[in-house]
Amino acid sequence: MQLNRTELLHAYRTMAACRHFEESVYVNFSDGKIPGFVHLSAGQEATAAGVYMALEERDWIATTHRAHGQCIARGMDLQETMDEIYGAATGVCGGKGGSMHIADLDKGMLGANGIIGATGPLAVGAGLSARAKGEGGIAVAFFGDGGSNAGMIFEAYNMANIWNLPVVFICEDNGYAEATSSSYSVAGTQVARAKGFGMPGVEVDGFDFFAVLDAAKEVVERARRGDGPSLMHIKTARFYGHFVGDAQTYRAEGEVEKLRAEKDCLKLFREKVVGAALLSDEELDTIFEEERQRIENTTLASQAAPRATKADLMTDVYSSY
Amino acid sequence: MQLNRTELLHAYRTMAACRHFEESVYVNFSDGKIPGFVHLSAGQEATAAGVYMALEERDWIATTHRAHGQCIARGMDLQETMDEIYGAATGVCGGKGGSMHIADLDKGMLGANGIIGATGPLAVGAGLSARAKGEGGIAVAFFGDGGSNAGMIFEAYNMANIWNLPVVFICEDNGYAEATSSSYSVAGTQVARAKGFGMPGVEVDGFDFFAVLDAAKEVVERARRGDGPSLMHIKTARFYGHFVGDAQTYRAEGEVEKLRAEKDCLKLFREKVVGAALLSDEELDTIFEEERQRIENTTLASQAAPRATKADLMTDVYSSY
Amino acid sequence: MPKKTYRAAINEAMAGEMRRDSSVIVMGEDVSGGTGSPGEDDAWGGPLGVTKGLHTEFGPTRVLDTPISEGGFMGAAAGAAITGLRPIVDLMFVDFLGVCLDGIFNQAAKFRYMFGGKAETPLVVRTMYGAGLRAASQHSQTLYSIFTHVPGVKVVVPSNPYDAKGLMIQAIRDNDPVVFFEHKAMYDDEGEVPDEAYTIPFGEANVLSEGEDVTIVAIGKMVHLASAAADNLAKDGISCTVIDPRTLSPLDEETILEEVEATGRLVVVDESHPRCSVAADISSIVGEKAFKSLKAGVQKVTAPHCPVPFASELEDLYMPTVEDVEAAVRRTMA
Amino acid sequence: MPKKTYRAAINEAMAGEMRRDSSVIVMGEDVSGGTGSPGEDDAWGGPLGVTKGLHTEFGPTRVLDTPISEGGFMGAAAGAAITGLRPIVDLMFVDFLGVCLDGIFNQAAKFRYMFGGKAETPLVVRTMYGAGLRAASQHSQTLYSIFTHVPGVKVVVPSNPYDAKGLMIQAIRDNDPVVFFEHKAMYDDEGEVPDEAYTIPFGEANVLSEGEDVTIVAIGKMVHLASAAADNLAKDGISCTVIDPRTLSPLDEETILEEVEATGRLVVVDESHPRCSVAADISSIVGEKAFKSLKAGVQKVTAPHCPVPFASELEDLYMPTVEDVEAAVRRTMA
Ligand SMILES: Cc1ncc(C[n+]2csc(CCOP(=O)(O)OP(=O)(O)O)c2C)c(N)n1
Ligand SMILES: Cc1ncc(C[n+]2csc(CCOP(=O)(O)OP(=O)(O)O)c2C)c(N)n1
Ligand SMILES: [Mg+2]
Ligand SMILES: [Mg+2]
Repeated sequence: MQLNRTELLHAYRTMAACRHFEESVYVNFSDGKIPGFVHLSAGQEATAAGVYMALEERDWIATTHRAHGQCIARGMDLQETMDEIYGAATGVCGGKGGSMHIADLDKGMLGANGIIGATGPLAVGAGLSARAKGEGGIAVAFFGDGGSNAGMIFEAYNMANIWNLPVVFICEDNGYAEATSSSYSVAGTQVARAKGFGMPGVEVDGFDFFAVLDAAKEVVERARRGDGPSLMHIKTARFYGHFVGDAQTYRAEGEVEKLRAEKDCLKLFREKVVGAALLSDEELDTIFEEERQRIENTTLASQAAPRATKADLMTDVYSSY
Repeated sequence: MQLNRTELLHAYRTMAACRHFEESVYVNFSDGKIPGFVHLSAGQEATAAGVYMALEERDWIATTHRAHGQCIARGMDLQETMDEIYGAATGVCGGKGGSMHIADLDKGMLGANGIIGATGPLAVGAGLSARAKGEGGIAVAFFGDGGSNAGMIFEAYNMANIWNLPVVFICEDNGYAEATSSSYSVAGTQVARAKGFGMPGVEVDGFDFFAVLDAAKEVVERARRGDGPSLMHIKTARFYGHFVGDAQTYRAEGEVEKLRAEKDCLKLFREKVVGAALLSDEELDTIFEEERQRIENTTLASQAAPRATKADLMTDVYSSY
Repeated sequence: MPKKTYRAAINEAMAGEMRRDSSVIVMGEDVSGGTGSPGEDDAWGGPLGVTKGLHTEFGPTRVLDTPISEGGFMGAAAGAAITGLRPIVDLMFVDFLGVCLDGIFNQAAKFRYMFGGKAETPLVVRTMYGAGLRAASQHSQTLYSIFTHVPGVKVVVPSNPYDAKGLMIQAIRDNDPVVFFEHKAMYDDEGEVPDEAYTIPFGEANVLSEGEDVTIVAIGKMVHLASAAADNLAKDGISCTVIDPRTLSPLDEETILEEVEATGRLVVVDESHPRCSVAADISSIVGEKAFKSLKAGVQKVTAPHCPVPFASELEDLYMPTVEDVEAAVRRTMA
Repeated sequence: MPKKTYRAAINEAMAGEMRRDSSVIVMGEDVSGGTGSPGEDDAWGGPLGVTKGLHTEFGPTRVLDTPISEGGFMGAAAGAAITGLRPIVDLMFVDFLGVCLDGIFNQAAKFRYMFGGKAETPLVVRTMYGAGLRAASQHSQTLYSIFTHVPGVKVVVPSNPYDAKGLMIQAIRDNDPVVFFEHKAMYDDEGEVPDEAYTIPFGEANVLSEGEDVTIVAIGKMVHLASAAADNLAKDGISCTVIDPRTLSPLDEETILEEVEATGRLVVVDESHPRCSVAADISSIVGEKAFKSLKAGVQKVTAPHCPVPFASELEDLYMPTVEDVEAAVRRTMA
């Protein structure tokens, strides 16, 4: 916990923005204002805030379908991000990608991905680019507990290790892949799997922003030093279903309520920093409210944003025709 | 070494047959009498002899492109096996499969496979069948050191473990995948990788028939008891190139000669059993010569065997049209 | 006859066959849903509920939730199929074929041939295809053309609940690998479906209506566009034959050729991208074998040669429409 | 002009571009051959020696032997391509697409579109295709039709050393993903190849000969069959136009249509399985857009709808022959 005030405020602001963003998406998706499928990361904000605080501009990230919070934490334009989820022409991907394929290459964000497991190899490739560039950048691959069983992830582990690449693998384990529990689908442990490839791994409490940040700093620094890849296994939980609309009957009764009460990373952050007298409840409340307002404005703007037209359908298939 | 005379003789006969078979294929391929690509298992006979002695009729095996010896060890008809490699109509697959896809489902042999990594999932499937049948059968997946980096292998590890299937995974590590050394391509160790999935693994000296047999018996028994999958990592070496025609300049000078002199599993077997006065040099010589002769006869017959005709081209695509 | 949804028809086919034959198993991601979880088992029955109830009735050894390892479980299904089981594998979206095509096209599809006719591989791969749900580029593709290209695979695309049930039962009883395409926007479609088991043979097209002027062959969900277009055109005195091939491999060439010989004109409607598509395939077969009967070039109505866009407006533009079909028919009459 | 093999032409193209542009890298199984081994590095240069020498010249950071992890390294190449490198990936046999198609068709091919035009993915996938080497079902397939089906991928099939070099340089400089098909039985073919760099634009067909009676479009190795058939037919007074499209996506429709308009007859020769093939594709395009010019149905010459058999006799029967092409031409004249 060696963060200064500005950093602490920034961390909380990020988590608050993520939370409000997802709640706005939840409400508006449920109201039929957002098309498609959306996968919300509410509950998992400490991952986004903690990991991304350890990253730098020169780094690349390949992430999952559950990426809204990470886009915010990466500093992508909030309006463009929300617009994309609404499929507006002003979205960061012109509305062609949507929630599952939101990307911002200028920010090193290689995209959310609709294909589970694809992020591992993409980050290995970005790691090759980072090494070739020689500017000290690293690459990060996110995947879920479910994604941890995809063959491409292990192939990526192996390649990153034999090539000693500046790659960090992050298994963001929220306990479920859709309706299937990771206690069933994952043989062995994430850390032992990493060790199988000669790679260090660390398990982290994903409800604790500070634990995430500390662990992230370590693995990121290791990669940046040229000491090779590592795995971070973040144990967390989602506050909503797999996608909006999931009735979640596979979860225990009261599971989500209990999580919200006891394992809310925003609350736990607040307890820590207020307890240590680093920040006050009032300033946190102000930030929380500011972000609520900012997301509300963004939401309204997205709903009014211009839409793509016929001229857009057949552009961008190739860069040269 | 609790084998009786008959078993010892059988083991040696199997290895002798494998060796002569591969040498015949080598000569005749080099002479242009065998079409396609052939991958020889000479040097690796202890794997075939040892593992298959631990198996029973009710078991299933999915194996690799380097499978001639294993076909013999499985008791497939020698003539049909050789015929297949020549592409004769009398081959076990009617000449349609060849060396890379030789199979004999009646013997539980699910085939050599041209796709690296495919054997892991196939054995998991056979393990599901074995469990459904409830007759105590098990399934074995072979793959090489190179194959050990294929994502499907890890997916198979995971499935076999979460379902606690009667499956044995065998990494037959001859040190090379084509021209690439396993010291380069494999991060971590095979045994540690298995442990990553909560599965026991054992490294075995693949030049020592008895070591292979003992280890195989243990993992096979474990699977048969219902205690789940295991990994055997057999360290061995091939006496020929990746395929016939490989100039092998990636190998150390004198490497193969040294292997032939010091690590020939037939010679090491002989030293052990003759040293322990279990068998005599003479009877082993006789067997070796008998098998030479048998392979020679088989070879001549394969060269004279009838060939497929136009009528065969379009049959067997579907079982119903 | 009782009315049932497309979803219910497929579910009923699987349940019935599982009752009849204990070697039929179901595997895939969340085909039960809830395995290992603290709440309900059989919580999902697949993301759109098509396998709902099977886990409850047949238990976890016959209805297996799999890890997210399509390459692994597709290969496992192939291995199970040649060793005595009859797996029905759920490949949630056909878009995921990029990680599991091997088990289908190099393994299951080739065993019989490579092994000299000695293997049977009774494998059914159920998979969702098609656009319209705003699921964007990686969850909306129509990829049956890829499977139709591959010998050894049978390809089935039911367009309505009745066919879905009969074709699914046939698929499960068939001894060859079958890829069974379910359009994700059709699950709630209703139709008359008998309670008892029945099969629809592969390679027998369904002729929905017979006309004099133009033949329309349409695949899967596109059949409904074709019928709507035919209805509209009838008002203008243009009478159309509408054919649903039901299976793309084997393809009922005879029926298509006969009907084209009668009308002399053909439009093929296919939700695929145009190049190397089923539309191109049928067009080329007719162009080769019924050339003399053709009064006009065969017209294709397909999706465009671009990925499926997310934005609703763009996806609507992407999808073939009834108007597109009508325009194509009129082009053949021009 | 110096004579060079198809192998040497491709090698030279890669070496030249690697010298010119340090962001070009090569990766694949044994593209060097010998990494970590006690003997020589660059021992193989790929199983058929096409990348031989690159590792020696450019070293291990630009020429990477990969593990047998096609899914992984294809995805890695896609990731490298959108972050500034220009990878040339060796997919040893196109038959292995079943474990790595995702990186090509869902990632590389879709990035640009999904990301609203903001991505460039300069990726070249080199791969061997085709039958004739007795490599049997899983190492002999001709699968470019699958890639041609997918928007966002460019598909190149050079039929001779000159084209191979010019198309490879173009592929490396192109900012879109390109799949480059090399027929494994053509590496020793010789032809005139300039030493200097040159590019052949994509989407420009090569018209090998102009005739009056029949147009033959042939792909890759089949171009030689088409030319041989044209020579034979000339003796009988039948004069053929022979077209090599060189790239299947984009396809030079204009040239094909023009030539068919001139002759009124078309034969397409393609080593693929027939269904949903490039042969079907070109046939259907012509059948739709040049119908009025056609005097006969477009004839396809393809491999049959069965896996590639191992036995030499069967594989020879499997392959399209010069006689098949001649017969098809005669059918259009009947
Ligand atoms: C290759 C592939 N298989 C299946 C899916 C369908 N799918 C989307 S999300 C998901 C669950 C992912 O679980 P996990 O990796 O734990 O991530 P979470 O959703 O929990 O964040 C599945 C199966 C997919 N998108 N891609
Ligand atoms: C998926 C796939 N990738 C690549 C190949 C080409 N290939 C055939 S054998 C081989 C090397 C295999 O090495 P290993 O697994 O160690 O087995 P070994 O040949 O040493 O017995 C390769 C790369 C293949 N057949 N399948
Ligand atoms: Mg999860
Ligand atoms: Mg090896």
